[in-house]
Amino acid sequence: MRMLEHVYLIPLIPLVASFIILLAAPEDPHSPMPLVGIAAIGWCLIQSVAIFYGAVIGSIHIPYQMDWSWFSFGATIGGKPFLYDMPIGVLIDGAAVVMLVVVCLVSFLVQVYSLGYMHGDPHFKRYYAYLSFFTAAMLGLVVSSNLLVTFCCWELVGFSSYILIGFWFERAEPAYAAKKAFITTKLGDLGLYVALLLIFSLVGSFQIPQIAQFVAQGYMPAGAATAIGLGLLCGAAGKSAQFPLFIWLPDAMEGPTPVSALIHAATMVAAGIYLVAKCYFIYAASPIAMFAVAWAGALTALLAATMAVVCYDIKRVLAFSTVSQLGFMMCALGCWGYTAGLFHLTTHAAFKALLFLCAGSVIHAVHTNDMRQMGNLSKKMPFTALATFVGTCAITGIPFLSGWYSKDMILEQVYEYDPHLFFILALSAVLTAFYMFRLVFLTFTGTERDLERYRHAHESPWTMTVPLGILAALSIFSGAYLSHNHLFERLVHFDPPAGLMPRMNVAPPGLGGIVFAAVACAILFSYRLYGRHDFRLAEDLKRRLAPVFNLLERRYYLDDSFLALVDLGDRTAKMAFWIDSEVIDRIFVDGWDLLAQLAAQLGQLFDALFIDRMVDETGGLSVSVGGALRWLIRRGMIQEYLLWTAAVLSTLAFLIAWR
Amino acid sequence: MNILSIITFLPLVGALVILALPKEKERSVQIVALLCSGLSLILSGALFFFFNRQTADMQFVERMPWIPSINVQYFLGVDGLSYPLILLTTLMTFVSLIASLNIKNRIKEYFFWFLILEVGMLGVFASLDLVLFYVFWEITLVPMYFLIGIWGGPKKEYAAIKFFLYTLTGSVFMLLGILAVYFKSSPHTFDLLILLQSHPTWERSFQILIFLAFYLGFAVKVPAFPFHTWLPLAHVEAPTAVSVVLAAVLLKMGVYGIMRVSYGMLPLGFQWFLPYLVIIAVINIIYGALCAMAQTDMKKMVAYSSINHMGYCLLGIAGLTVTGFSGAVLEMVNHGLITGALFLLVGVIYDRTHTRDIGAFGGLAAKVPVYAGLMSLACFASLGLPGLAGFWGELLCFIGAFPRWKLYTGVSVIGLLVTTAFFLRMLEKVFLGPLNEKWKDLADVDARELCALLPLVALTIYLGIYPKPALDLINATVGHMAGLFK
Amino acid sequence: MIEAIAFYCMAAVALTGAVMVVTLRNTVHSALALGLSLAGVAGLFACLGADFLFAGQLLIYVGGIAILIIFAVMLLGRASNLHLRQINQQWAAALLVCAITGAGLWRLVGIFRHTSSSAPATATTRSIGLLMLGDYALPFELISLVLLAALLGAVFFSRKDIS
Amino acid sequence: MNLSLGHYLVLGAALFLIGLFGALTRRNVIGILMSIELMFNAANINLAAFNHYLHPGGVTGMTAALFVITVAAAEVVVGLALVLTIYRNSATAYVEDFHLLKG
Repeated sequence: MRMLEHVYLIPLIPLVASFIILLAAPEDPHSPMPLVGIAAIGWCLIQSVAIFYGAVIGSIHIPYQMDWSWFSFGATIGGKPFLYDMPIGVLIDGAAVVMLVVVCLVSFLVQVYSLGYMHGDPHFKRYYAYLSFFTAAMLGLVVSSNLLVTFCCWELVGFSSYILIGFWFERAEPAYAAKKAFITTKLGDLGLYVALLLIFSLVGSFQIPQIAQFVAQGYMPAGAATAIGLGLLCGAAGKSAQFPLFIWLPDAMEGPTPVSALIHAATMVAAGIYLVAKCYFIYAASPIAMFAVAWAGALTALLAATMAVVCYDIKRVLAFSTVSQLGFMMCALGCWGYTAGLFHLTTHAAFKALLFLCAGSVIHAVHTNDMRQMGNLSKKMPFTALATFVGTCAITGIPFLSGWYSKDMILEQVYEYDPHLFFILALSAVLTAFYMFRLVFLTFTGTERDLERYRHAHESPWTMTVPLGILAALSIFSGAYLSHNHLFERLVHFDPPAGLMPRMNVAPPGLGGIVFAAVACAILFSYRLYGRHDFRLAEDLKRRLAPVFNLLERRYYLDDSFLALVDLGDRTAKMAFWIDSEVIDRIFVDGWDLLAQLAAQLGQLFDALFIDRMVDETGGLSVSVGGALRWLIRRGMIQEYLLWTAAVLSTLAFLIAWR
Repeated sequence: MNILSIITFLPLVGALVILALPKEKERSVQIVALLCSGLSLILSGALFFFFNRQTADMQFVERMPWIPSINVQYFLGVDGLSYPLILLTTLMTFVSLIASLNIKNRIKEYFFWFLILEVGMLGVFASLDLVLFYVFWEITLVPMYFLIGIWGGPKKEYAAIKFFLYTLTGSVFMLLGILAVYFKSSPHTFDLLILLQSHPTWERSFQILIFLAFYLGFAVKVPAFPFHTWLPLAHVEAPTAVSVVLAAVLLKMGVYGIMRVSYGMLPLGFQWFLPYLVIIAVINIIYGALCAMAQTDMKKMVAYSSINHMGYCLLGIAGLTVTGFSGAVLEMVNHGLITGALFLLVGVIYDRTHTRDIGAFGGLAAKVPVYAGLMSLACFASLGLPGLAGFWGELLCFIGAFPRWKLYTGVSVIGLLVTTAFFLRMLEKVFLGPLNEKWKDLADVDARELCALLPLVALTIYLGIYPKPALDLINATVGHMAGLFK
Repeated sequence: MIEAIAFYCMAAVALTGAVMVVTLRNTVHSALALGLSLAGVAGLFACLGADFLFAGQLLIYVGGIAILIIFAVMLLGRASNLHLRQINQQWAAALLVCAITGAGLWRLVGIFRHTSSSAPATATTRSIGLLMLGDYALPFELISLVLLAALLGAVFFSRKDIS
Repeated sequence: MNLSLGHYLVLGAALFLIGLFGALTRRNVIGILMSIELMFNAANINLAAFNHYLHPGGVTGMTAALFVITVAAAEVVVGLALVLTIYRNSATAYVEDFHLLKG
């Protein structure tokens, strides 16, 4: 119990570490400062594991909540003004306990791994500062009891993602990718922002328990719940790279690979899933929002899996695979599979981090991302190859590995809720098996296609392989451990309010067996296409299905749509500025001129009429009009000034006299 | 002599001393200017500890007759609405004066006008008599005209005269409004506090008419669409420090006027105008952001982003809730700090490269890491990253406006996206990517610039993490103000 | 009765002269007409019983200024070429302005339409002298300064070597 | 037929208007100067007339008229000197040709 009293230190210590690293020492490729970051996150890891253990054996009572006053501002809810005391605090429930372990563990391993991977980088120290900052923000997101604080941390992890993707900013691509990632997620965040506004305007609080209570007592109108749910989904779709906002994630692979493993595979992209889980009570109150979550997830899972099939960049394949797996989780959440979704999140964190770190190890060895230039690397780096194989088996769902437990749970849950979704997910699972084994075959077996690179390839140093080993062990055993005696389910579960249980189909026995059979076929097919030395069949297939391949390689034209959208924004901006400088400014600046000219025209007209009556024969109308025109536009004439003065004065005199 | 009078007129003393100094003693001129504005800053900072946060009444009041025959008073006082702005004014002026130490020509006149400008700005926020208010309001015009017109860029004359004409036209209407309420009140008075009490006896049509007159005066200053076109030009042509003060303080005078005078004195007129005000706010937010996105000149971009941010203030006010008012005041302070920093930073790079064209740079982060870090921080603060000051003001404005204007608020959230887009694009083009070889000898920020920037950056971070000190100042007053419509 | 006849005669002289001043083409003729008009005004002063003013008008205006102007016109010589228009093109507007002014003045004059005086005219020279050296001593001195300044200015401006 | 103050004032007004018209329309500078003299005279008539009718026995108005005459004399002297100078420099006496005020 005492442990939880200081749980607020878990986000704070990496934060402090980050600032110490950034400010306390000069930039140096061999700076010892990273050890500070590793020590900080190591401490957090120990704490989190202890909390997890305590929660498992029951010595820690969850949910645990603790709040401190932060600041206060006046607010009005339903016409009643009051001083809202904004709290900042921690809320540790089962999901948070699990997430703490996941984040701390992956973060710790990635930081150790980076010692080898980023060795000698000119901004070595700054890299660790950024990583620590990210970890702090992510942990803050996990433990926060206040939805607004969660949102703040949410934005901050986005910011860390921005600076880490753009870490090698000297090249143009990472800079562009960083910007794209931030803006795309921001687009989703708009929905989240509005959802927060809506929540506050209804509930008058950002505290998650209070909002939950508000919903539970039935005060929340169904329409509002739907709107909030959809808004949250928008945010989650941005952060967790769901359809159609997943376009930023493949580009984000421009960042250093450990960053991809930490942020864009294991933790940050899971934040969207976690947010939906955290606000699950709102979805429970709105079937429409729930439905949207399920379908968004299923669509994402399928689309991303198909795109991964044609991709040759090793990191992008993994990125698409991440998107696809996140779709699985989202879909599970949308089918009342709260436990299943978070379970998959947990196991996925382990094996996806593993896969990314393996990819990093490969890239570190051959200095390319392109799988067509690899091949037969298992000879050179057997440990990495083995680890990759383990990860691949886990993600594919080979029985008794971690992925099998969680994926099976999801598929069963989804079948019970809606068989259509089940078929989509099953198809995605089959595709997953295909493209993951394709990755393994292309990279580690067959013939070496680029001899130069092959010759330089080598196994990575121990700082990199040890984290691989730990993650591989976790990928194998964590599923079994967590599902033993329903350990995970006891820890992480959601009790729907009475009378709100949805319709349920009964999953036929042997469902998992059928799916596994299909998966096995996919693996064999993959072996047939890519496992041997010649790829003629694959090339042949590609030629026959050219339009499909083209569509997939262009990523369903979503990137182009994004560019078109940006272009549209640019055009709108240009138009707005044109209006500003050519219309509005003109109206006000040239307006006076215009008015003066108008007056002049009127005067000219008047003169013409006036003179028409008065003019003598010799003068003539034209001369007078011309003269009038001339005196209207001449400048510098004393008598003209005199005339105006006299005119004004005489008019004044006239007005005074005849008042 | 009351503390507020001392704060307000200390810069005037400085200006007079500078006037007496010979032209050649440039160093003494600078020292006197810094000393006086610094003293003013310290005194106004000291008020922070004596300021009563529990009451909505005016504090540190000083009142004496000025022109008794028409009942004009010398009447100063502050509350939670004006005190943060006074603090902002003294801080930003001091910072700007530090930033102006690199002015080379006509130093004596420059600092003289700058101190006079500070007197005007402080007076506007402190005065509680409409005539006094108007006098100070007009006082700010003249120094600004000269500061832009003499020390400005290539089109300085045009910019200065445009600025002058716009604001003058606006304030003429305001004068009409002041006279109208004077003759409407009985007994005739310019006392703002009395006028704030006497509106229930004024009929709606009168309030609407007078509201429009005041609004014209304030809207030009805010600047609210469509009276905003003087702003980008004035900013682009003005010297750095003047831009800082212009964005950080002078724009706030408009919002302050709307909150203090238009809203408090003419609630029925305000209520009538509310639907239009919210539309103007939304236009300011989205249109300002879009215009900023179309810019290639960094300074102009920041100038348009100011229009965008003032839109948040207007939106908060239009929400007519205590949250919205808090948000508007907080946003004023935060925007002052952040945009001040942004203008200073743009000035830094302009001093070195003599260009502000976004496309002319590239990859500077490798060359000037401190500068890049500060600029990124300011940009992210401006686009509303949580943990930096800009976020809270925006959030409270949105929260405040949302219950009444759900659709408009929802639409204006798009402004956040556009703001993000143009700031990130600027960061990408200027600092990231391959280094433009032309700038390979660029120097990082020096000590003087750092001195000017650090207070702003520190406050931005501090208020971003812990906005309580600022909000505590505001809460009581805005709570009282929002009670007007109960 | 005799006063009325005198008034109308003098008025006719003054107005005719004035009209000629502004309408005649030849500037020399204009200047001569000015002298005529000024003399008419002097006569009007006499009608009003302002003897000193009458004398001053004749001496300074008719004898001094009008002659000075004639001299000046003659000095300019070629400038008074007769083939040119002497009235500029804004005459219509000027006429309008004059009409408006006239209308205003008409209204003001109307206030005094029936104000008449029965007081006999007395000699004024002595009173003026006393006033100028008494209450108005300071303006008197100042106006002498003005005259001196004008004199010096005229001399300065009309020096030959000024460029 | 008694003369009233109105008669004199109408006369003064007429003289003034003629002078005003001339000042606004004469192209020759000397013409303008002469027109201005006419306006001075109109004012003097008014002064004298007011003095006579409203303040019989007093001389204040006449004194003022004397001052006006003096100022007019000074003005015409300086004016003519200026005209001569300009004429010597640019050989013109026409107002349109004086562009010194043109921005």
